[in-house]
Amino acid sequence: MTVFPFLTAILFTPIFGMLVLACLPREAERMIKLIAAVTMSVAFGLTAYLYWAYDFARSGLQFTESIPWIPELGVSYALGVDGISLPLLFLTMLIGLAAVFASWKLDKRPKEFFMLLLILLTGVAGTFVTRDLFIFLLFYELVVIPIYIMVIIWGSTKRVSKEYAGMKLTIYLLLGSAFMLVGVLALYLNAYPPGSRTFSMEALAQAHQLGHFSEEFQIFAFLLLLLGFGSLLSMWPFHSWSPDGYAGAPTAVSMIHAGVLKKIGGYGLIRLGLLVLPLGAKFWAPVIVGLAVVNVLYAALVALVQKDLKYVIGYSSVSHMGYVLIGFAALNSVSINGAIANMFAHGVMSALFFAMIGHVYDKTHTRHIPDLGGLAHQMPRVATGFMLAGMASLGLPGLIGFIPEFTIFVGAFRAYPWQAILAILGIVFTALYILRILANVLFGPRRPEFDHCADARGLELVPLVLLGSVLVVFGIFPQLLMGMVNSGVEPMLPLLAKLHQAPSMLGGLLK
Amino acid sequence: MIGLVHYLTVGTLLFVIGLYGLLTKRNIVAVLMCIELMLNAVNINLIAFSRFITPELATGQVFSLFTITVAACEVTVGLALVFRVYHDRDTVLADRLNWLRW
Amino acid sequence: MSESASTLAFYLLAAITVVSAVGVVKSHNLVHSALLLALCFIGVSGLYVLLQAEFIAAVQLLIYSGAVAVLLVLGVMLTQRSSMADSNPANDWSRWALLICGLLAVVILSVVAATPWHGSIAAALENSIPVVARALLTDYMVAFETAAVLLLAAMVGAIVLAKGVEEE
Amino acid sequence: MFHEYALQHAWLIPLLPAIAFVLIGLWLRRVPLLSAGLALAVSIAAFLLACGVGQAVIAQGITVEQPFIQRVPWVAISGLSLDMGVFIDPITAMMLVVVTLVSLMVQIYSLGYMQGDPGFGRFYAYLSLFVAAMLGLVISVNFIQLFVFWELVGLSSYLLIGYYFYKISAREAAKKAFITTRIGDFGLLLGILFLQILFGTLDFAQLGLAIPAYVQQSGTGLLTLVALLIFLGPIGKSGQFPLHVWLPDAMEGPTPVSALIHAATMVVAGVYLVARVFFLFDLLPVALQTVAWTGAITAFFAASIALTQREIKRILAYSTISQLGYMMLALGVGSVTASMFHLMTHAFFKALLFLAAGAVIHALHDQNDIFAMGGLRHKMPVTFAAMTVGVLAIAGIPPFAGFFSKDEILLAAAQASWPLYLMAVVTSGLTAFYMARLLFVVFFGPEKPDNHPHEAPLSMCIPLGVLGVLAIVGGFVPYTYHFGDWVRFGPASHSGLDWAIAGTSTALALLSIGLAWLMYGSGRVSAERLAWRFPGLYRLSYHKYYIDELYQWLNQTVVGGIGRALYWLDLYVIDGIVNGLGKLTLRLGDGLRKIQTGQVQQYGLVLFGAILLVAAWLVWIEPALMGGVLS
Repeated sequence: MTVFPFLTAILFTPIFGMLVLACLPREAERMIKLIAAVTMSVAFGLTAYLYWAYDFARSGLQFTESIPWIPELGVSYALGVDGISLPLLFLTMLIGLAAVFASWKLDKRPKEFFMLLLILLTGVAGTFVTRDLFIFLLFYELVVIPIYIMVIIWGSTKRVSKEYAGMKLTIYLLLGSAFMLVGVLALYLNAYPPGSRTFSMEALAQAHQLGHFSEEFQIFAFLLLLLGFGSLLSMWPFHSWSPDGYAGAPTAVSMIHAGVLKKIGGYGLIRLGLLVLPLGAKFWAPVIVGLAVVNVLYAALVALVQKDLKYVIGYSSVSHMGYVLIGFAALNSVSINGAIANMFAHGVMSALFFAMIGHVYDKTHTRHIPDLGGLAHQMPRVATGFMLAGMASLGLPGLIGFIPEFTIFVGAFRAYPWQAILAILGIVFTALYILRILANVLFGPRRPEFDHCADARGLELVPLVLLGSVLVVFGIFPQLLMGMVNSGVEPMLPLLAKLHQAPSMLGGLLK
Repeated sequence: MIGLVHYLTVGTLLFVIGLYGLLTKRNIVAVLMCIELMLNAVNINLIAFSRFITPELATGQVFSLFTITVAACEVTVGLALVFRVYHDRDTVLADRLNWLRW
Repeated sequence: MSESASTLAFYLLAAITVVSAVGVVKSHNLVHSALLLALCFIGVSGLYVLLQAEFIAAVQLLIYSGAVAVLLVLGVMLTQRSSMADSNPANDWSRWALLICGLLAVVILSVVAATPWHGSIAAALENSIPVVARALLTDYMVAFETAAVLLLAAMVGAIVLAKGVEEE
Repeated sequence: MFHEYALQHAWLIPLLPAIAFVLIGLWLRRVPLLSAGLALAVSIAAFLLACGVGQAVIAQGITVEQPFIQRVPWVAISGLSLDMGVFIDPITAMMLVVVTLVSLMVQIYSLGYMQGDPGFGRFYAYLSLFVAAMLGLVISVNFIQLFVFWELVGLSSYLLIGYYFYKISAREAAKKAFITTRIGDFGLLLGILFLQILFGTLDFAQLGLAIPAYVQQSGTGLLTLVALLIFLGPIGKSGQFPLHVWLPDAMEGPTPVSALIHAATMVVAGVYLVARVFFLFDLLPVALQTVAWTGAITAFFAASIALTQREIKRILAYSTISQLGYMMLALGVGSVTASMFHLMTHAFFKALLFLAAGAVIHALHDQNDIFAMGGLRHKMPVTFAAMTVGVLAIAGIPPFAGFFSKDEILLAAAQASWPLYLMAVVTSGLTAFYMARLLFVVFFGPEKPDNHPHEAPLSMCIPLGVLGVLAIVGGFVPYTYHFGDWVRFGPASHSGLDWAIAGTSTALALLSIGLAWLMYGSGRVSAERLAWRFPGLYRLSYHKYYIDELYQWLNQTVVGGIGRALYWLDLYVIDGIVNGLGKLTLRLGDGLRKIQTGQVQQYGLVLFGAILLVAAWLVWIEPALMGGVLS
């Protein structure tokens, strides 16, 4: 039975839209934006259908497609989604759609901007849907270039110049991917003997069961992957690209980058790190937990003293990634559920944050917190968006952030009680800095200099409505998300159980 | 008896002398001359091999014909370039033409 | 030709070739260099004769000694305004160049000497021209035509370069 | 039967206001009348349902041992499942009635108080959100549901304190409230996590069974820690020392909000939490001691601050803290009945006091300083009557509501330990004094010529009347109908009135009121001279023991300092390394590009040198090596 290749359709819709854009004259700005919006709506609609059609009970990969591509190397164009990747794919398209509308007022070379945006989204989506490591790397590299160009051309210069920000972002990503590449090649070469080598993730995940990876190799290879994915996930001390990068980037790029791109790091750690190299993961887990705690507290405290709105959110996302890392490193099903769900949750809220900051910046031309204030007078809707994102960010129940964080805490508390307590302390500091910016930006006396600034209206409301409703709906009905994620984590249960008992030769650092 | 080795020796010497000139002459025209010397060295080798290894085929001679053709082209274009450079930069000294440096 | 005569002729021609080549490199006067180059080419063509490649020898005389040498002299004339006395200077790294070239000669010669050449004992062709002609027009047809195109291109290119393009 | 329906549909009680919140918040907030109408309708419905639930509890004999429970799964993943649900026992029923009643009163009152405010619709949206969250909290079936609504209550409190968001003081107060309670929530969350890890469930009913078994098996050590962590939550939310600082500042919100949230309902959530999980505390003497002492210290400490404050709402706020301390004390000495009883009566008379204070403030155009008021009893008779009832109730004068509940607390404390009792009694004297001071300063004495007070409108007077009646009979009626048989933990205790204790406290209260009259009513004793006599004590009290300053210092200097230090680290060390690596690369490139001299012949020299090396390697060295290997 041939079924409609949904994933390919999703993947190529933005590419198709990009090609259509390429054929349009650059003056047709309205048309360009319209086509970008339609493209992303179609992709989002397809993804949403997939999310709906995914069968929880029959967990594992679904909607699979596979075409051999370079058989000599064991590369095939293999797609498929499970409960881990589907939420992230959904997130990508959701934020992509929101990002298109968040850039609606863009008037500097819109044609190139939207083309690059669509390429970027294809790249990100590709990393999540592929089942082949080679294709994964291919899509990953596809992401880097548009980001660089977009930051350099459409970015903004504040504390650091946009060129610096773009360079830092790109070089960090490339450096990380260099480590990753070495790790991936090591996996590829060691997994199977020549002739039967393959880049297929499922096959690679089998290799350790067949005893093809020694423990030392796993530890070494996992370190490489950790450096790569960790810097992508802004793991301390490889985080410094994140605030600068977001501050320099245009709104849409900040949204996508903080919202989904970072998540490739966490996704990779789980897909490759944990499933392919479980012993390596076990060995490094205590180190990751330690770094993650630093992430949470350090970034939260630094966020507390920032003056630029985007820096606050930049550091806040570093802090939140700490929770993801803790959830990952606690290595039990509850915590991993939480880690994945938290990636989704953080994606939505940070995208909303950046969209709102973008709007404020468009209207007021400043992001300097002491210069802002009382914006709730002029922009009540934007203020609502800020409040939603902020409250989700500090883990308010009833919004999307709470259940993932709680799950992480439950899981992590089991494995690393002391570190978990320190991480939970982070919620106090998170509340401190979030409330600080909410208070200083939104509330306070009316400032006449912002009276000319219009509230979001018409299409500008789309990001707010889209992301805000996801924040609320998934917050009130968390099972929508958790059920999906759980169906992705469930197949890992035997592995995790075995890992728990696995005698570890080197014992795990620091434990 | 004069054999292959003798001719190869002459070819080698000619090549090395040409190379020395190529590396040390400042005047580009002189550099062109040295290149001609090296090409000739190669031709000697080709024809010597043709004579002593495969005398019945004469392939070496064919190749040396091509070499000569290329050499002719090279000297033509080379000299044209020299004129051009001289016209633009007022010099024919190779070490003055260093605007490709850092 | 007798054995000794041809030996003598070889050494003579080799000496002419090498010495005049050294002269090309060493002379301070560029015109002298060009003339010595022509002499060198003549020596080489003599060697070709000794190798029983008369056609190539003729081509060598025509093209090298005739066209190329003259062209080079022309080049010298057109680009040299001041005195010819020191028109062919050397640069500062001659010593290094000498070292490298010397060592390279040693390497090549040692290879030449050490290689066991499997020479053919067959006599040279009486008349090599038909063979060369046939090879050129059959096996190396494409290369031959390409060479023609190359010559044309070089001609056009040389004209354009020397004449210069009108700046718009 | 209505009560059966109400019981089965108890989940509607929080859901209705939640729907009202969404409707008003999204669409109706620009139409003030419609917003208020919807909110009021919903409140009435909720109140009726709550009464139905109360009736059902009595009719069906639902007791604390046999609660009515409904559960629906909320999140279920492998290894963790969380439910939402309804948990109804007499305590819940009482809370439901109290909360819906007070909120209904406050909403009616707000019709008048908030009239003409530009954010009228928004105000009712927030109020509905608060009511929904509070009711959700009350019917919680497990810790996670409790925590969820606990936080939502905090959110609505934040929104309502910051309702006048254009006022810097309001926005700062809102922030402070959120963050201070967050510190408590940190402990609560940790405690919940501990319970989840230890028992694998957060359900109250299941924990109630599991915990005694656990205590028998493993002792109380760890559980005491858990209980203390959980208690951190109530310390924050119920304004117990030392996390009480947010509550007085919370008076920046509109007065009805202060009445509803920061006096009558939300702040007792902490007390309610401890009562709800009393099965845990009951087994842990150390935890109980901590609760009792925290309560007693808070009660005394807040009362001592209230003595010298000048703002009417601040005085009431400190009295709230003090009364919350009483409730905690009652819990700590093991009497859930006394605590809940006082919670109920306090809700009535404190709401009454706040609403009366609101009427005064409203009449005097946002005048807050009591010494700028005076002689209002002629112009505002209804308010005066309400305030008097409230003061008498809180002072514990029989037969007002406060007398009965306070007496039970004193009795329970006396049975437990005499220092606690002593503190409680002294506090009750202080309470009577400062409340009487408030009453005399505001309503007696000469009228201030600048003030042009007017009696409150009808919409504000009705709630005052209703609550006034409740403040009078709210103690006596439940007392006679054996409140303690229903709302209790463990066996009911019929202690009755202990005339010695009741007599002492009543006498002390009357004495204090008399002293207040001498100082503030007739002016025969000069308050200034007293303050001048004990300057240290006065200043300590007036400046609230400098605790705010301490927190300010902690936040600004310590936390901010660490933040700044870390940012410095980030900029100059971590980023320094990153940028240093970048600069190193640049320098290296800068050095290396010098190799590019532009001298083609030099390049040629290098090229042929390299060829020479390669050739020499191939000709001499490699054969030698190979030969060496072969031979």
